[in-house]
Amino acid sequence: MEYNRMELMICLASRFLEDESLVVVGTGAPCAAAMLAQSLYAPNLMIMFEAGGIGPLLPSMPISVGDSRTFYRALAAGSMPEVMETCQRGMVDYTFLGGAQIDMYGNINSTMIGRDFDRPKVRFPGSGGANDLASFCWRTMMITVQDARRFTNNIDFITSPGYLTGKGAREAAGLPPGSGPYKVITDLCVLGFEEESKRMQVESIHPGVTREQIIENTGFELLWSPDLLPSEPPTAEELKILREKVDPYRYIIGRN
Amino acid sequence: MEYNRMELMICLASRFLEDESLVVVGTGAPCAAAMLAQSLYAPNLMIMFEAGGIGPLLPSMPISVGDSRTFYRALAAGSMPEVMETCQRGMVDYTFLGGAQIDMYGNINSTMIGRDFDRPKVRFPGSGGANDLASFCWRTMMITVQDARRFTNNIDFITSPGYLTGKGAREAAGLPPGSGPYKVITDLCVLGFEEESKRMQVESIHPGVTREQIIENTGFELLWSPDLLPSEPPTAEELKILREKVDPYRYIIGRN
Amino acid sequence: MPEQDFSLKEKKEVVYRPAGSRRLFCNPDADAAREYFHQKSRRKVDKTTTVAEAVKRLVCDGDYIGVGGFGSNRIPTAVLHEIVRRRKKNLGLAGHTATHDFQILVAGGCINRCDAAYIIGLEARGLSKSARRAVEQGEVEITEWTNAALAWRYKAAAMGLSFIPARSMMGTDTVKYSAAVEMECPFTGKKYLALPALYPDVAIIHVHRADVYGNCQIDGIMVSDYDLARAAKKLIITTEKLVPEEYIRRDPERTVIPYYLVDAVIEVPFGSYPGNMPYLYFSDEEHLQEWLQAEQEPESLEQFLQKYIYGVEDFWGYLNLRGGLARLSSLMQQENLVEK
Amino acid sequence: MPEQDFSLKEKKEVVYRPAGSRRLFCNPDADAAREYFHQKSRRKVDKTTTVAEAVKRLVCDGDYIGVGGFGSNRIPTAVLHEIVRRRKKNLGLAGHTATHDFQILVAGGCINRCDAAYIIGLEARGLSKSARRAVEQGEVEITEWTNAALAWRYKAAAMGLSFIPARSMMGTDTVKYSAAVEMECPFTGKKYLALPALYPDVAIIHVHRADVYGNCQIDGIMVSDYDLARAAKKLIITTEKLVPEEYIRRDPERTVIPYYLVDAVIEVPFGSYPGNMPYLYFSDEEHLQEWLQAEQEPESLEQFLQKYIYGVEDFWGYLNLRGGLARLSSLMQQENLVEK
Repeated sequence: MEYNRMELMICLASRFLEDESLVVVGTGAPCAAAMLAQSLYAPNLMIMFEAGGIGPLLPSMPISVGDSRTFYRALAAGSMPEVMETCQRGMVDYTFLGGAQIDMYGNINSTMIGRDFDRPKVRFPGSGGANDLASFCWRTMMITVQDARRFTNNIDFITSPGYLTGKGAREAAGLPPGSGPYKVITDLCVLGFEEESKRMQVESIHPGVTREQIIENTGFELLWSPDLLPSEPPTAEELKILREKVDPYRYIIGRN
Repeated sequence: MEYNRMELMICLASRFLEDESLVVVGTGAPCAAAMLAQSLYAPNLMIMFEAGGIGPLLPSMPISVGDSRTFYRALAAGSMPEVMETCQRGMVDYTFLGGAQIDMYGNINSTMIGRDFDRPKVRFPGSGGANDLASFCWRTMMITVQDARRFTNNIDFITSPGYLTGKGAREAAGLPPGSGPYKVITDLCVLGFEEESKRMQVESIHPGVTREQIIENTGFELLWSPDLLPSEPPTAEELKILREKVDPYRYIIGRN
Repeated sequence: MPEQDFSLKEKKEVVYRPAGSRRLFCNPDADAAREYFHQKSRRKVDKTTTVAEAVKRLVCDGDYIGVGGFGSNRIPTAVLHEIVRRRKKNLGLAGHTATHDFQILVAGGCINRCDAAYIIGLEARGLSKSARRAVEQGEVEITEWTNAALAWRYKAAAMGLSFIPARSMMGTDTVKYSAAVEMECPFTGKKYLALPALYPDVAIIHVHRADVYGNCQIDGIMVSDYDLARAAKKLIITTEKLVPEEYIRRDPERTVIPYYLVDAVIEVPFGSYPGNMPYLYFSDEEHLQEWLQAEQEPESLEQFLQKYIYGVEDFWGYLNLRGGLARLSSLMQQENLVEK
Repeated sequence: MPEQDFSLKEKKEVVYRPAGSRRLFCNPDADAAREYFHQKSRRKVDKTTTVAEAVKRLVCDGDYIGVGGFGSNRIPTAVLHEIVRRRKKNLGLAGHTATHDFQILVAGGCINRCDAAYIIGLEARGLSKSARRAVEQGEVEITEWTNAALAWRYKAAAMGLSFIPARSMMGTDTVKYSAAVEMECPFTGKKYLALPALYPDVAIIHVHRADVYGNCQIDGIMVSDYDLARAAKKLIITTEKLVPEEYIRRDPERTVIPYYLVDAVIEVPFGSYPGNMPYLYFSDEEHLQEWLQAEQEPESLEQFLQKYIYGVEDFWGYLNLRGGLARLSSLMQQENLVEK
């Protein structure tokens, strides 16, 4: 069955979400992955949005993490402090982040390109809640296209913490122990983080993609899992639900 | 017109509450004084209770500061943090406290009699919210019968802060500047606090009471206001409203 | 306008001083709490059970407990009775306006330590003689706080912190017999008190409505229950009424306790009796006076507990002894200001 | 069980270190705020007025403002337009998910400083070119924070504090470009960040229902408005609907903003347009795209502002230009998931 790279990334991401867990998502692909997971793998995965929506029955993809869809027939219409404090308290299992740059420790830049803070070459929105979610949620994931400018150790601004400078660095900085980056799902492969170095490591390679392609599209030296596998392509069932139920208007999967 | 000492104290207290202000009250005489003030002098005095009731239309005297009466047809049914934080923020003008002992600086004991904390001779309930209210509200008042055991500098435990050891002591301890004891209304007189020493000072003497009686019933040396006045007895209107509207079942005024 | 800058410009040495000398009963460490919450089940399953089963499973001897409501209002009486009936021992208690709740647990000899803001008294009703005796004789170890301090200690925990600043208690003996710390504000240099977060082992809250998963609604004042529900490691809910999940979803802004905080849900109509349940029934003042009277002598208290708690199988037995629906119906009329 | 004691036993020297180097725009001192709140009117009088009058009286050049809602949801658009129309200058802004609100104010050249968590972007809709240019060219001085940090800075102020601890931001450049302070917990010795309280000069919040005194109800998520309303010195409320005080008193648990916080109340139906007002109308995505398009060139933006803001007398004029009730009715259908 044919699929595009956005569909592939969403399907792969959805499989990492365990049932009976809590996830804070934003708009777009992460939300689609969580909705797909709810339909297939994790019926009691509970979706939260940082503006206050808790456990909605999402009627469609939200356009803002604070729009009405995010608390449509929800279990609770709470507040931003409520959701953020639930994260800080250690009750939230997963979150998804995005950004313009990511380094080999999973540190993410969504603030600026350039080195002069007062005159950035390019200014992005900044943290929003991303830094908070990356600090507090047990497992942080990222869905992104992979290229060497984006995957770089020459990161201009660390907006949200990955493993900072390696193992133990989060804890030394004062961040809650045990949390951190978990998976990065790209259009080429799935990456995890090697236990000892906390560096990014390729865990599975997507169908039709070569090692060389991955290396070419990464600005830093990658580790390779000893258990390297081919990524399982989307199943017919995943694609059907994604296309018919999760994103029938192709807002997200049409962006390929 | 005849009146008893409880009626006198409530009427006198009610006159100190300015209109368009906020007051946190407990059960009993303070609540009656606030209700009387609302009827006669301060129609937009807003009554709050520490458990969360804000601006109720009190149908009768509450028996608990958290019972249903405290938020009957209220403007808001809030929470204890909400009310306490409103006080800490400096929005609340008045409060009333009670206690077993009070010293010349208006420090109040509602915790214990005795000097061994682990084996108190008599244990009382403790602060409840009294210490918080005394720390935060701009003007703290007290309605109490006066006797030499109760009005003593030999106070066993300072539960709630008055002026501590005198002028500037509250601020030195870290309490918000400008707040503190305002009036003590007893069955013998009305006392304020002298500006320079922050010591208790008689401001008006009730009808039929002598200076000697007041001195006899006070365990410390009192100051006397240069503008010492006779207390104005309850008016017929005050008594009528107090008896017919505020406390028709004489729960409070019957305790004389 | 001048470009004011209120930030701290350079590093500054400061001193933290114990402001009180008493024991801090519970670990305020947010990381220890995070470890617990990490493994806490997020299962959205039917959590309905019985009071007996919930107390057996979730209240362990030695646990530190927090009780919802406000002393004699919206208290989880059925669970408190069961704790006494099962003769739980060495419990710690957050004494944030603990009135009838404290009275019940101390009468049962269940409490050996208490963070006290308001204990022993029943507000305008008088003082509990047996609770007073227990404290005066040192049977309950006390650390002093205030109502706001305990409310904020819950809030610090609900926020996932280990401490929170506050401005009351300072200058008094209350703080000397607390376990607070004196510190200063990093921005203004002003004196502050640091309050330790309070993560109770178990909280017990009575609510108006809950679904079988534990999504709860409360009417009227919240007291400190929003924070208590989030601060507690284990959470037992009793509810006047079970409602379908659909009911909760119809009005999501009314959900104050979401299911993932909750370990057990028990439908207990009139579960706050003899306390006041807002909009439903007023407190039974006659029976609260009967309690205060029974406490005058140890023997009469023992008989009283035998009759109303040990001697009945469950809360229904107690309600029946107290006159059942006829009595409750008159309290409902009182609550709703029905004049007869 | 062992008698554990988690208290601080003796005094301890510690160091407060600036964690960030940027300017702290607002005074976090709780005593300065108390002085303001001491003299703030508690009058319970009819506070209804017009948007023009409220902005004239309550928003001063140089003021630091906080905006309710969430960027493009339940925002007080009518007041934001009026601020632009009156050409207010040198305002500071709390950029706690500031999207369309930021876009409007920056387009009007009203903002010169911003505590930024999320600015410039309109979430899934894209980036505002003029807002981006203003920041890239240094026209808006930025101090970095996160959404939670700003939410907690409001909360610290709402609580009447000058600071509050938090555990995010640490280890990143976000904190280096903030004005937070690194400190340690007095009980656990663990590293914490101290966030300064944020007391805005004026907050503007759009609500579903208010009475003439300012008692307000909000449906759906609260975002940070519970705390913002309490943190702000002056508070302007726009409301979809005025209701009688009796309506408020019927359901007091629904009151999230009591009257004594409020300085002005204005009835502005559809006052959040083109934002999304929960349960009432969805966002006008077409018009938000029109905004983003108009920003491509300074000239087209100027024409756009001329047409929709400077050139109309008030918010009704804007709504009429946008298709009036016909357009609004279709957004109402979208919000309520009516399929056509």
